[in-house]
Amino acid sequence: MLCDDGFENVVEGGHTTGFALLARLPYYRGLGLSMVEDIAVSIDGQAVPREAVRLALRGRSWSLDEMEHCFDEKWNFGEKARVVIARPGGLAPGQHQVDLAIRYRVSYLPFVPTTRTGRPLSLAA
Amino acid sequence: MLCDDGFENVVEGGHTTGFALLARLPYYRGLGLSMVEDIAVSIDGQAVPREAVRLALRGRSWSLDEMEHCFDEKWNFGEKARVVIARPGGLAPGQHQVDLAIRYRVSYLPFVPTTRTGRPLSLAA
Amino acid sequence: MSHQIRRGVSLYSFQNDTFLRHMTLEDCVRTCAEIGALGIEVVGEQSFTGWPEVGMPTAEVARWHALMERYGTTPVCHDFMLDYKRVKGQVMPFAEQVASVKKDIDFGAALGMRFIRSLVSVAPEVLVACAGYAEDKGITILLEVHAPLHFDHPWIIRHAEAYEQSGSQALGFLPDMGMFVHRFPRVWKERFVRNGVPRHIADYIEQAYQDRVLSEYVLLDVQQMGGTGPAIAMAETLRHNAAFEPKRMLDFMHRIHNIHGKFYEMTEDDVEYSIPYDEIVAVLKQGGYQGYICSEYEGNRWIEDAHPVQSVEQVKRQHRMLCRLLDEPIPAALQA
Amino acid sequence: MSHQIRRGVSLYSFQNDTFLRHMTLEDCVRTCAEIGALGIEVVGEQSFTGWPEVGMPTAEVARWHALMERYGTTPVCHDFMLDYKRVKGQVMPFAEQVASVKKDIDFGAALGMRFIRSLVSVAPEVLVACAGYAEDKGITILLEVHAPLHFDHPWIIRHAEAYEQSGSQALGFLPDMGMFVHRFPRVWKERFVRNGVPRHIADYIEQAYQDRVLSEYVLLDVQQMGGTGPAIAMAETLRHNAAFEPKRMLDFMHRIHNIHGKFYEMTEDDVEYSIPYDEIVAVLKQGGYQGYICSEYEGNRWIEDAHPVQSVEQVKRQHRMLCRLLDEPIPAALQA
Ligand SMILES: [Mn+2]
Ligand SMILES: [Mn+2]
Repeated sequence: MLCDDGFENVVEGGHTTGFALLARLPYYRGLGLSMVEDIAVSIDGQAVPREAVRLALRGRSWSLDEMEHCFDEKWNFGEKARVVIARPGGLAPGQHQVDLAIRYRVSYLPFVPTTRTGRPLSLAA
Repeated sequence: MLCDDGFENVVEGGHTTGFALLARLPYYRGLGLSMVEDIAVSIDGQAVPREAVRLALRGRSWSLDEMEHCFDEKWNFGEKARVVIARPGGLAPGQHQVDLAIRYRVSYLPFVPTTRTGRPLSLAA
Repeated sequence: MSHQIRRGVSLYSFQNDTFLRHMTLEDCVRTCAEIGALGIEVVGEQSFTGWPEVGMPTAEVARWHALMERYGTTPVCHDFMLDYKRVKGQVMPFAEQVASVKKDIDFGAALGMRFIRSLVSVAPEVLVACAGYAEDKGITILLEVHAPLHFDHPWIIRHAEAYEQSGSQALGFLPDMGMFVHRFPRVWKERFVRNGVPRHIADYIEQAYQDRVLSEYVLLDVQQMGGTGPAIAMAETLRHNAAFEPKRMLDFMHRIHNIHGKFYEMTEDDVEYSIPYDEIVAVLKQGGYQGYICSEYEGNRWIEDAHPVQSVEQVKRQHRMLCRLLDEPIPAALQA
Repeated sequence: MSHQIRRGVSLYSFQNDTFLRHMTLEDCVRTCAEIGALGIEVVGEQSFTGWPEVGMPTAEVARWHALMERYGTTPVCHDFMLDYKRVKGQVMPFAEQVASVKKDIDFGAALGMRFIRSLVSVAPEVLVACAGYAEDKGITILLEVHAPLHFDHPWIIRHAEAYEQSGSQALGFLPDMGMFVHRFPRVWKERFVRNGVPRHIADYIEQAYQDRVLSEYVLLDVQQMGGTGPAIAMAETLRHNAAFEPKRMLDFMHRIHNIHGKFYEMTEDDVEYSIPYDEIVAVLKQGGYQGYICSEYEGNRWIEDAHPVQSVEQVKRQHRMLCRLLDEPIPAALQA
């Protein structure tokens, strides 16, 4: 679900605008983005605000709210998506505790599952 | 479950040692006393301590704890039992809000039911 | 189609009246005899005092036989309880359970019953261990197959296999027609509404039951509709009841010796609002069932908060229906 | 006894390997062909990208046919999802559900499948409305009968009645053998113990399952034993699974066209620890079932926290068992 690779700061036009990590949807099939309800990230125990999170797939990206209305794209099975968090200055290099919780709506389940994971990841220098 | 009649002070040897009310077990059959786990009484919103409550049937009586080990008597179906509460001086005459909750252990139920009732009763002068 | 199905009543049906002492045991037996329901079933610990804790109520047993004599009624079944949690925090040891059941066999025999009813949660080994004793006393022990259980539930399959292996004919089943609730009972719905369930949620649950939706889905939907407390309790009933098929009795018919004619509401035109008795009686005829259908009115607890309980009228309506389904002439006492 | 039951695999069984990109679609198809499991079933939204949101993955479909050609395998079933909660807070209107299923019929047909699998929560009216369209495309829609549902559950009875009434042969059932869990799976129990369930409570639940005790009773007992969180979750599995009887498939066999050979753990001696496949295959033979048994390994999620997942080895063990039960010679790739 949370990948070791791809945990790095995001630099745009010389400015570090945030950081990113790679994640896979913990589910046995791909899911339309409208049904991925939440991607909750916390860094070193600090929850990242929902508005700061974007999902990037094959050149396109959406905020969590935008995903709710996206019916023409899906997070494919086992596909590594880039989760981009806006944070001026990004993160200090070195190890950070990364916690991730993905909630997704599955029509045939009599509950809305949330899958959590977390471990220390080292930020690519 | 809670009867209108029989709500009166208990006088023994000239002393008012408490008060009593009549109650029926809210169940479609009689039950061995060992399975009547609790008879919780409150008067005018005030809970009566467990130790102050006794159940009287056909000339015998038991504290709630004694009932737990009584295997030779039962509270029969629809039988009015006398619930006696020890309280020096008893209750002032007139109307009192009486609340009653009986918890009883029924082997074949996957839960332990408690049945509650309550209403104003007037104490016999 | 000729059949050997007879009409009876479990005095459990009059629990509201006997609890409040508006009817005596004799009133109950007379009422049944008048409407031609000659089979009488009792919950022993309801219709008699002191049993089993205090012992055999000998005087009351004698009176019982006098009543059977006077009204020409037939003892059918003593529904016993086996309180295996009699001692707090313990489960009654196997040997004591067997001894307890044997006492109820004695009581059933003393009352002249053919059957005693075991509640469904009793382990098959306990009943099998009592089979010989029951045979000697002319008693057959019947396990009540009651919602949420049904004839295809592994627990019932386990009992059925144990009975076949035992080789004894003194073990059987007593299906309760509450297994075949094909429509959400009106008296349940109205009680839940009075308990505070919003009408639109109650309608939703009723329709979901009609659509046979899996209970877990209904529970999620009701929560998402903002349902709390009473609304959740109403949705939870779908975990307990489901519209199973009467024809599933056919595979077990050779072991079925009594029927609980459970019902919640007989309408003015003598139809049970939610249980398909036409289908049920057809299956019993098809399976060659020989025995009684004993009325088990249980609507009282659903309406007593708001309406007078009319157990006798409800039982009369059910027996008018049964006369029709069993091709029997309607006795005078049942003429509308 | 001769029979026409063939071996297949749902690539769902290799989900651990394809998720982590340790196996490609071609690896999966080759593995199946080598062990003589020539029927290939897929979860469309697992084995292909973009479907249905982005549209028909034409290139991947072409590659699929090339693989079928190269390995001599046969497309059997496309398991589709019908996300009727695609829009948050809404249930997809009837007409849109029908249109959505028709798109999956197109996809199944494009893949050369004979069947597409509907999840059990889809309303029968939706499938009946698609029956004509399916027939035109040479597709039969199969409702997966999956625990906690079973062939005597009213929801499945309602589907069966709707199919008979429709008069169409393009509607049927796909039973998942997870309905017939006759022993509490060892991999479940060990996972729950690793999750924190005290050993004595886990043993109690395993024995209660063996004794076929009604789930509600087990839940109460576990609570009274001080069980919390994981222990309650373990007891809750008894609400979901129960040891229903394989022979209950016989009444519906004329509508059963594919089988999910669900399994959690194949032991060293090629036996499924908790599902009675000998009984299942005997019933399929007795009922004259013609079609595939497609392996559905689901043990991975129960062991991945502590053990390496060996999906291919597990599937091989199941197919050695199936060869034995289907009286087939063991192919070289399956020789121990
Ligand atoms: Mn009953
Ligand atoms: Mn399946």
